[in-house]
Amino acid sequence: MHAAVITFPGTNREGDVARALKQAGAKVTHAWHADYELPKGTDLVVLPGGFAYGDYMRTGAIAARAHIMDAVRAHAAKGGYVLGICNGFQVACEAGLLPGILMRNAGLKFVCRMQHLRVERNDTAFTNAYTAGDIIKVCIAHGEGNYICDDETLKRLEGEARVGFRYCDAAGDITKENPNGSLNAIAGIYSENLRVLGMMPHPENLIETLVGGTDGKGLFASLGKAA
Amino acid sequence: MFLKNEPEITPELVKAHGLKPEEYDRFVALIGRTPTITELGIVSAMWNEHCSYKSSKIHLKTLPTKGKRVVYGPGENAGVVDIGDGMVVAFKMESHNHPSYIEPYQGATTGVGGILRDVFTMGARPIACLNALRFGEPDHPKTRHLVSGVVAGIGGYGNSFGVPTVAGQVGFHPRYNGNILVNAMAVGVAKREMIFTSKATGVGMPIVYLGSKTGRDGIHGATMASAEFDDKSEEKRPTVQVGDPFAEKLLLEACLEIMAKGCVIAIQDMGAAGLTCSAVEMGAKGDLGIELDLDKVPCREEGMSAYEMMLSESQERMLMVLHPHKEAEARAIFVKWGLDFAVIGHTTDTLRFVIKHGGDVKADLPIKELGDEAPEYDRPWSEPKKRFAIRKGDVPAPISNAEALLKLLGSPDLCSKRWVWEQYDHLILGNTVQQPGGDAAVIRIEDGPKGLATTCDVTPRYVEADPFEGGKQAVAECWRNLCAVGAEPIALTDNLNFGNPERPEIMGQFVMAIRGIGEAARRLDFPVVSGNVSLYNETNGQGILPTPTIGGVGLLEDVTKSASLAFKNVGDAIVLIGETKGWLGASAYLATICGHEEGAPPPVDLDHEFHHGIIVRQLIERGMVTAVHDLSDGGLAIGLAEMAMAGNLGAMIQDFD
Amino acid sequence: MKARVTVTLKNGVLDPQGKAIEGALKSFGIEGVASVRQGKVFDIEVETQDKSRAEALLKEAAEKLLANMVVENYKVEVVG
Amino acid sequence: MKARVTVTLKNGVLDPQGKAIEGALKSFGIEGVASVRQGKVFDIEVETQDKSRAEALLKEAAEKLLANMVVENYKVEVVG
Repeated sequence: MHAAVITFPGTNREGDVARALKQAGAKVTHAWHADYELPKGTDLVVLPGGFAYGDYMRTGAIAARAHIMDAVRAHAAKGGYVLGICNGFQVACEAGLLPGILMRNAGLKFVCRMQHLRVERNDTAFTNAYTAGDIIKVCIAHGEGNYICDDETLKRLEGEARVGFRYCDAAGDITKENPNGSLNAIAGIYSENLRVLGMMPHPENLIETLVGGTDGKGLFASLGKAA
Repeated sequence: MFLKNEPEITPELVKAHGLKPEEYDRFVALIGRTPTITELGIVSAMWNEHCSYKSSKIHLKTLPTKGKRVVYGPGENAGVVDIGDGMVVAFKMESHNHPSYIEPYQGATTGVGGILRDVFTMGARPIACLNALRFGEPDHPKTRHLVSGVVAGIGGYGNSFGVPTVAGQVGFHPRYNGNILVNAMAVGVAKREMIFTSKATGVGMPIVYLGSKTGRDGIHGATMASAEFDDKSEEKRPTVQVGDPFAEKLLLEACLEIMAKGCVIAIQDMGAAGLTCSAVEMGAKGDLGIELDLDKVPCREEGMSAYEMMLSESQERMLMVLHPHKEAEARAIFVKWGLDFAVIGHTTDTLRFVIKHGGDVKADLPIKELGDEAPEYDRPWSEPKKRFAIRKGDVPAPISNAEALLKLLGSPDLCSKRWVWEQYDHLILGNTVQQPGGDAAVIRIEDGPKGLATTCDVTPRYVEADPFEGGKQAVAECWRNLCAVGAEPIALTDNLNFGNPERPEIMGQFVMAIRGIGEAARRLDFPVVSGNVSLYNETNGQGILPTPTIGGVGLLEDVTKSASLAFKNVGDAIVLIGETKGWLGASAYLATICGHEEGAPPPVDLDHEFHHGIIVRQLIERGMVTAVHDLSDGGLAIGLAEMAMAGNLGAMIQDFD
Repeated sequence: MKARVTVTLKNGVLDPQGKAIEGALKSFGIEGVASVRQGKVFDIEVETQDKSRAEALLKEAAEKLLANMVVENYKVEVVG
Repeated sequence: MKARVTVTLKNGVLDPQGKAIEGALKSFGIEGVASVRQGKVFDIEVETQDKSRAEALLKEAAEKLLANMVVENYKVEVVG
């Protein structure tokens, strides 16, 4: 599987996600925000974590209008895979790849800690290595992770089972330990064709026991099998 | 033309620049004429406490700075220490105490931004940040505002820049009510041959201005750092320096790229007194003159005078001596990253520091003497009187030990600081092997197996009670914390925060603390490779607790073999290393439970510290221990409680007596 | 020519910051505040002296970047 | 009673956000923007119907919380 990791000015987790992809056997190339095309043969575009353009004015807003994003939208329109993590999820929403917006955390503070998630479905390219209903422990590190959308969109996301992950506690209770106030404890959502996934938590930082756990490996292993 | 329409240099103007009359006379004698206003501004920055270390230099010289691993000691932007396999670690600590009291958010952000630049200007990529914070009492009216501002500022900068903030201290004491402390530390790694210094070489080499544009930020920021605070400090609002972590991330990537492409001869970050200190030091170290044309300096405000440009402390700026044939390549890299790149002058063989602006010469000064001839004081100091010891027999227990334990665990200094460090991204870069909350943070270097341990420590109550023993204890505790995670301590940096050196008793605290630090550093083979001095931390004549923060770095050959403090298994035996003598002087128990801080602090036996450290490291290396914790504030009871809580396991302790 | 673009949240859209400010004001002992909603202002200087061209340019800037049309409204005032 | 408090950066204080927006607008081909500075607006509803009491209350709120008096200015407009 060939993954293109995009770097915007201010992106800072491109190295972390590249490491996780390589560990899962993917071929990784880095693309620059000012390029007009994606690298040849790209199966998966990754919008990594960070503070693109300093998160100024609105997280992901400026990056979402970079040249490369036209190529990313075209890639997604053709059925290509796109994974947006944290800042990448914010960029994906601002770029129209996914609905809704990530607003300031309800507690108004940046939060970095371990976080349990419930895997809502495992029949997608991103989660086939998990079991539906799995409780996994990854980490979060964000100040604007409060997922908000209008009622219409929320109904469709739930009705079409496009919620990928929900925040929960160790026992899987999704009414507990919501770190930012997201509607319905939403931590990640899919596009209609299930080929674009945006998520606030960082699976790429939980791929080794040495640094806290391996529950994040499943996502990258799934991608390895899918493409 | 020279000396055209210069304002008259009056005694009031000299005083406003923080120069004593005799210091001004010394400067006039040096240059043989009345200085221009720009020259007065330059010397006021070069000769203030912050840049010249005039009250501390003779004492700092007594500290041990050599060692088998030391590549660069104090004098460079950061200390550089060899860690084997052609790699080095660069680190330093600096304070931003006064700006943070006036504007906590920006004071903290610019503190973190400045120390990060000190590391990557050496060519090292930052891999960890730490911070030591001291605030007033929790219920003091300003404390809440200062704490939220400083913590948000540190997180706001470090998280965006993309370096994990992994360790530090947060303490509260009434003596910091009017004067908080914000000490920031950064640690970076590099290949040894990729290290750059600030020494210019070669005549006629272009001097290049890199990074963000210049504004009127923080003019007199450097001199303010040495200005005592009084209640009117709210009015005395210099234009506050504003940090831009986004610009700093671009500056990091652009600088590392031009360094890798061989464009750089010498490079220096613009810190306190911006262009002035960086340009003078760059020339003086290389025995070269510097000529600058300020018309070429990228400014973001119109009509800035030479004076303002030379003293501006706008953030995210660097100064570089460029290989001339590499100009186009270096400029293209800076354009790619959206940053300014302007040739603003060149090196000369005149040993003069010449500043031109609008066709006029605004300054023409002897570059070597500007630094070397700075005043150096051997200020009078009085030795603090020794206090008598307080033993456990001397103190009736006001409440039961069980209640005392809970009260201590809940006290502001000893309680969990998760509420602080969870606002810092401590997981980015995916190499955080041990997170905050332990004795030291442990960071893997690239893909391992090597790793670094890092921590910062000091117990200000001890230093107040006996600066010599307190100084020794700060170094010893830092050394112990590194050993406790299984790392070999290799070098330390320090941030010496003290009151007004013109008061003999404060100067006495400073001198004795440095002696203590030096003795411990020598005995533990733990050299001082960088540091910072922050004096005049005093409000309305009341000084802070003497706070020599010690920042240590240790090496783990195999990072998978680090130890943590959490109890792991039921049934493990608990072993106490070292003799328990029941010292209570200046202890957390006396302060929190008995409400006073009398008595002498526990004396530090450096031989025992050294041998205990080696034993503990060997036990960890051989996998013979499952948990290790150093005992410090609160002693054995708090130590055991922390191990139990971290491991979610209980503990049965025999009765001692 | 100077202009101001004001961007505010659409009615009904949750405003965590506004809610937190309401709480903070109470903790400062400032009573009598029913609700707070936070928005953004952009003070922009445009090179053109032609008012209508300035308005058109700022409208484009607002819809393309300054406002997220899913949750925000914007207003352009050319101050002249 | 409705009111708006507008908080803007003092002159000369660096505005990293404004700087980034200027760069972004240029790179999307929106020409003719000389400078951008970002500020905040607070749309506040107060219970009192007395204009001067409302103004006094909002002035206190601005100085104590909404504006950072070291680097920002504020303006109170009671809309009525």
